[in-house]
Amino acid sequence: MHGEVAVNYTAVLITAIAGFGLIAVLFVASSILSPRRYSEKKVTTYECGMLPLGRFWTQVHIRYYIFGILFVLFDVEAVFLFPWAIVFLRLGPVAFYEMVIFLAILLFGLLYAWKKGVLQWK
Amino acid sequence: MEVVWRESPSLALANGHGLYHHLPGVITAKTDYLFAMARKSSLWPLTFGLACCAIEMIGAYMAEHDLDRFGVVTWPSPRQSDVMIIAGTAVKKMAEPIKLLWEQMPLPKWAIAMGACATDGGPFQRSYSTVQGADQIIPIDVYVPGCPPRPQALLYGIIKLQEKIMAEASNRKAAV
Amino acid sequence: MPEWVESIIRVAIAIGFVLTTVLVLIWLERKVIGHIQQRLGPMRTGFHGFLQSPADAVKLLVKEDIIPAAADRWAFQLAPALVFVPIFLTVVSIPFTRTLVVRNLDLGLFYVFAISSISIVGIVMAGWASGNKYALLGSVRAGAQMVSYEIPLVFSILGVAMVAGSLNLETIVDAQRGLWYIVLQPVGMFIFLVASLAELNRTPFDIPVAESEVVGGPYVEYSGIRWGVFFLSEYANTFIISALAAVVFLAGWRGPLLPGWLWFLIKTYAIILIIFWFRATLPRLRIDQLMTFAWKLLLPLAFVNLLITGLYLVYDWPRWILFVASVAVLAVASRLVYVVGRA
Amino acid sequence: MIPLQHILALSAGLFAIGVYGVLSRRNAILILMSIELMLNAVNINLIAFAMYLAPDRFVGQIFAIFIISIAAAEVGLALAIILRVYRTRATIDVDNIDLMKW
Amino acid sequence: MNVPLVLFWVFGAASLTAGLLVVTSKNIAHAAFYLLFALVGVAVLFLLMAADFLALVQFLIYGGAIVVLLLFALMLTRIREGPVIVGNSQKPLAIVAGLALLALLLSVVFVTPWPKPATEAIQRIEVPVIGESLFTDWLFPFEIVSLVLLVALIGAIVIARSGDD
Amino acid sequence: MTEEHSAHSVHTAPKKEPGPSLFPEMERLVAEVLSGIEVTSEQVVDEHAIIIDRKDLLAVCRRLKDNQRLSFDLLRCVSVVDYPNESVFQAVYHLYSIGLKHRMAVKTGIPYDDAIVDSVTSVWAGADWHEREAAELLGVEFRGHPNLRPLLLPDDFEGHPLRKSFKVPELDQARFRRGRE
Amino acid sequence: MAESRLETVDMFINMGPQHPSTHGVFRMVLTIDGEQIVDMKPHIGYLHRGVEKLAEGLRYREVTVLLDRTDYLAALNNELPYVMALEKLLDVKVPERAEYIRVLVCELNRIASHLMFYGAFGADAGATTPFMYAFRDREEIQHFFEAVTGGRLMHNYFRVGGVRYDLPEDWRERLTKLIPHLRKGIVDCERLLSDNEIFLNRTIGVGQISAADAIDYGLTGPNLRACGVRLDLRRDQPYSVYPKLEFDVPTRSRGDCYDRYLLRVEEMRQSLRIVEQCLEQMPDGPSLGEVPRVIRPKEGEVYVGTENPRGEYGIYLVSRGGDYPYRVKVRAPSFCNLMALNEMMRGCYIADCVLILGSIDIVLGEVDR
Amino acid sequence: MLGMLKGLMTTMQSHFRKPVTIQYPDERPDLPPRYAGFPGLIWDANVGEPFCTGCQVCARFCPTQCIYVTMKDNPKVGDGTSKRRKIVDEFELNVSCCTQCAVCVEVCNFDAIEMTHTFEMASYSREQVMNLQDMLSMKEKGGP
Repeated sequence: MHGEVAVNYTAVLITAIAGFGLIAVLFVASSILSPRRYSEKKVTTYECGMLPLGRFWTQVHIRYYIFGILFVLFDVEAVFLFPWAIVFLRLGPVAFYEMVIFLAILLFGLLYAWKKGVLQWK
Repeated sequence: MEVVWRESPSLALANGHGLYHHLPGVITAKTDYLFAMARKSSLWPLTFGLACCAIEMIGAYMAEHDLDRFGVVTWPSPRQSDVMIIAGTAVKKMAEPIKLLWEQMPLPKWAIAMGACATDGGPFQRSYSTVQGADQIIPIDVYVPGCPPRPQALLYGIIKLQEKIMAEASNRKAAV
Repeated sequence: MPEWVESIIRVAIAIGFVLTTVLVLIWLERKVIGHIQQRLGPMRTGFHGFLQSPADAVKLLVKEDIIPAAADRWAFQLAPALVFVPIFLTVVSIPFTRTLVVRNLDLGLFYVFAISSISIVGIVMAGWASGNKYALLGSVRAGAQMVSYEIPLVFSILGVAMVAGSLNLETIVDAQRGLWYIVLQPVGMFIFLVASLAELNRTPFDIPVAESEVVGGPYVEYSGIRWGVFFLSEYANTFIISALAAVVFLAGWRGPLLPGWLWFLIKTYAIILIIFWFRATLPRLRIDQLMTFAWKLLLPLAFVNLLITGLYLVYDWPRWILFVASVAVLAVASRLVYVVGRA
Repeated sequence: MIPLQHILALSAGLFAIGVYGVLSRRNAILILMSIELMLNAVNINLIAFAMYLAPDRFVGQIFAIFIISIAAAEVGLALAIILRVYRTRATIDVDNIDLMKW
Repeated sequence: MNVPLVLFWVFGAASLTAGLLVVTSKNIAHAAFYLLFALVGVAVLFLLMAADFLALVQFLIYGGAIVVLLLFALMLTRIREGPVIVGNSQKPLAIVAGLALLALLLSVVFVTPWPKPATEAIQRIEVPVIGESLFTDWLFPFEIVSLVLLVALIGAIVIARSGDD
Repeated sequence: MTEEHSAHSVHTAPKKEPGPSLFPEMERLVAEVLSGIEVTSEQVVDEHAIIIDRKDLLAVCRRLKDNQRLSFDLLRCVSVVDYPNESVFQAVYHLYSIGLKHRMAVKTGIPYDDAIVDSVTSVWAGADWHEREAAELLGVEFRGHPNLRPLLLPDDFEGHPLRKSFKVPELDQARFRRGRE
Repeated sequence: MAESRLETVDMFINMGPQHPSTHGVFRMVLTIDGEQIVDMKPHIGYLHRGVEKLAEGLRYREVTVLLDRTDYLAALNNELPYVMALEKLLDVKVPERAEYIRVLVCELNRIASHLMFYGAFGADAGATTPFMYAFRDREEIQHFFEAVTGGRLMHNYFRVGGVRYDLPEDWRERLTKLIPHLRKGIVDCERLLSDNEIFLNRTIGVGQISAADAIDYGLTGPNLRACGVRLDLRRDQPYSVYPKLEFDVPTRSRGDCYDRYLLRVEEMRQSLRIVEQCLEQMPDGPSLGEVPRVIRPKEGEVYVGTENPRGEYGIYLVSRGGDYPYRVKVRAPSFCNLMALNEMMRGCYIADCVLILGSIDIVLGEVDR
Repeated sequence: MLGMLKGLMTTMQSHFRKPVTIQYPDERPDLPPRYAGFPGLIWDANVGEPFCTGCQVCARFCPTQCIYVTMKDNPKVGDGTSKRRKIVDEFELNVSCCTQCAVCVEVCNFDAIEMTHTFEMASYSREQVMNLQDMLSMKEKGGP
């Protein structure tokens, strides 16, 4: 690790260690300082004052997953957009339209999802 | 009138547990005072109203009385709350949930019985389905009589609770 | 002085600053919302309740923390750290002034989004690990909401990157000499603010933690200091997002007369106050409306913004055209809010 | 300075773990995760080679970016298939998914 | 002391351990969390090789997106219920295969006479350089990527939704 | 409902001396609509009331609701009153017509030893909880009710509190003095 | 659909008895599919205090103490049907001034109750400030009550043949100050929510119920009027001095949450109109009529329904002589309104169910009694 | 958007209005004369004894039966200072279940009891009883 990256990301590393350290210190301090007493009822799951009803499992709807996929794809797109945003002026209009095409193709995907009613809930 | 100070059953339970109490007495006494200050200044009740008194309790949170001045803000989950304000009639059917919620609250915790019903059964004392006073379900620290008590009466009850928290801390200090 | 020592000092200052800021923010929010509601907010702990947040913090520290029997212990204990640390990491690249910055990263803008996206996993983890239905429901909602708004958020900020030609936050601030990007990128600013409200799970997008529905969402089962850490991260995140908006759209430390750090704080707190103001005013959206809003309105809007910004840059249009076009787009969008919401 | 061999050894280790995961687990989602591990191992190699050996040193990075992109698409699609199978057969155990008998 | 090398092995070992936990974990959700750690570890390795852009991409795509997607999928399949089976009948075989592959790769790694790197110091590659190359030399693959993503999206929607209504 | 009970159950409520009808118009109309059913008019302070046999209850209610000139479409209240001296419950249905703005009450007796009456949920859905409550608090069974589970009381509660035989404890006047002594 | 059932194992969510938005201790068990509600089972009785039984053990005069506590948001409105029933049994004339005072405080109580609804509904929708605004104004009404009846929430004010105290000397000043204050408060409330796009999106078309269904379930009050049925006992079965007062009975047509909300806001305005008229027309005279010192009505029974803020609050009073009522049956409006909840909730989202419950405006005290 | 802006303007305006909060322990609420706190007995200053004769009407009519009262022969009758033949001996009010309904005031034939303005009765114990002395001193504390 060398040069600028080294210096910059050393700080990041230190921050990460400090962050985890802070949390650890807080948790340890809390475990020393706070009163504790175990009871069978205390560790029951909170459910508005009733004992849990039925199984724990919440049925997650498939549409959440589709939003997840949409997110992943647009996130990937963002990865290309970041370098593009800072260089496209140097490369001229062509680079701009390249990205427009790229975006258009993905927007078509969004449009498809829209038309398919994936973004619709009922 | 003279008020007899009584150690909160819940706090009696809390004391004497945890590593903290192996520290030297001087330190624990000083920090106890600090912690008690913090605890009394940030009493978070459980969002929880049973009957008529709940309206006056809500009134106490609202602009004119503003419990937020005392650092009192409600949280919906028992896990994040310190105080349970039993505002209203505790019915036998509701006793079990109240007990469970009380159990689910982390230590240290306090309970305020607000209104005649929660203190003593009030006008519904003779009823076949009410609990005659919330102290039959959970240990109560402060009783606020009235039917319903006006918001200021609840504020007074909370001040009393704060005094009690401080008294408990200094009592412990004296013991050390 | 070796660089790593300097880094440690800077990081230490940053930690101190962030922690105090969080305490101040919590107090400020209670005061501001209190006054909006014609009451006073904390008054009795310290002068005008100034010691309220420290008192809350100490109380949470000495509060028992419960791990429910149904919880997945491992993940339950780890989740707060996983939420807090990424948010905390982003502070590294936020420049308060040119010198008052932990490290000026070359990819600052990208860095902020890349790192903070990890905290979504932390929230989903917290909800999953709690073994509680409300928590799970809340965490799924949180996950879906945060991923949905991450996209418009990223795209809105890309417009700035295009105009400035850099991802370096210091360069971006320097490029705003004379003209703040709020003028060139009003659409971007709008999307950024809205989407960051959603990222922060704040009103009107506080669906995952909705008190009246899922009783606090992913954090239902958390108590004591573990819950406090979530609370801490929420406010730290509020500060960081506001600071980022101040840097990117309001030219950070630039401003006449006053010292730079003061300008930075003024701008940041102005945005924070707006967020508090929203919280005190608006009701909450429903989850389907929220998703619809993100995908059907904000995302296309972000694309339009990218398109007009690109055209402006490529063909070297005068600045006023971009401004007028942006305002027009914004006007059309504000009409569409209602339509899209109903759809 | 990190010797190239160390990097390659590490990536080999990660790759082998991925292979083990693919072969030994029955849960389709876990298999997918193992594949991700393998792809990561490959990425490490690409960067390492690019850094140390190639004349155009950024090509490795570009490759890695493409791989990550494709991996994302792959995961999305594969999970969709897994969910589909799960919904028709109520299992994501690959041993129980006998495609020929669909 | 060679600080980068130490860091490399610290994080390398961390991600190897996390990876191993992924494939051996009894709980699939835990596996997903371990996967996150493995991927973050790899991102740090990228940083050590001065590929900061790529490291951040790793964070964004793997850490933020793919792990979340995996978690959603896990929640859709009710992983907390039913018996958890660690391995299948091929487990011993898998161990053998994995170890054999590892041995093979390691032997290749250490036997092959790798050429010496051109410079001692690893130079950071500026993002604009990547960008310029991407949008000129690699234009075609770049556009293809968008098509691949589109196909994946449509495919996923069709597969996940068919028969839903 | 068996025959031997139906004869007995008409005059169940405490009897009141018949006086001049306060609502002659209403009485005439009701008699017309309910022709063929044995109906006794009763004088209540401010509304017309009829007493019917419980076996006719459903038919009466349906006719009262469906008839154009009466059209009692709103069931205001179902009250069941316990008369232990007569060993009978009396169910009172207070009806109101939104369009015609008139009201009346239908009463029917339910003997103690066969405390069953037809449920009117099929006529007015709004009778649901009223009947459940009455069933729980008074122990009257409503035949044909979709779901007669306990509504208000805890599951382990025994007895029917609104019966006169259910006694509430007397208060001890000086009970609070105990705490001090 | 059969296939997606496979993934949809029935999932229950328990809301209440302790839940921030069940308005007390209502409990519902929701069967959900993703975010949507398939079925809802209400559970009540967590506040069943046996009012009806206890009332049989109290003298006629004392029963109001209990009735105050049934619908505790509109205590005065509960006392009214009871004393009216008693007056009918005893055949007591009420002086006109007493009637005006009754109407005055009842309408103020209606405003107070609707303000509470407004605040709670805003909180259900996720906004915190409406609650504060509502209580700011509500508090003013309570100050007026304090001056008139001595109580803030529970009044025990109405007596057979009139009211307990005449109005205090400074009532005109107090009321003339109060009315513009409330008027401004209602404007504030409206500006905060009524046009808010988020609020519109959340409430329009949510929890719809048709007029026919509403009547079938026995809905009354604002909930019924929001469906377009113009039923208001103050107008349709006039009692007290309502025939002498001018007021509109607003209705809406859609019967969804938004209509129920708007209707109540409009009702507050109408109530304010009535209060103003009371202020103008208040006659002189005694505030308590000629009443026997011991209240011992003749044998008989009477049903009196009045228009409570939540609908028809009816008292079925049976007397068999003696000092104690034989049977006091309370026809509680929320109890009946709540029956339609399942109908309204079909197919809505979890977030909606909270709003729908809020829009019905239940008070558990009278649901369970 | 306009509706939201309207709401935002409203909250902004109210931010600059004066808070309506009464800071309770420091500021006292302004209670109207009729406000019904807990009941208190009235002291007849002319004679130097309470008005109450201990007739127990209030105890009988109290809906929660929270009053306990006994009477005795008035010693002051003998020396002619008082016209009351009987006088209250013991008077106890169970504060914890008093509903402040003022029925006792209404039924009292001697106007000896009144609703005072006392409401701060929070205590650490449930068995909180006001005896004769408390009741009489309460009247002085803040009655009309």
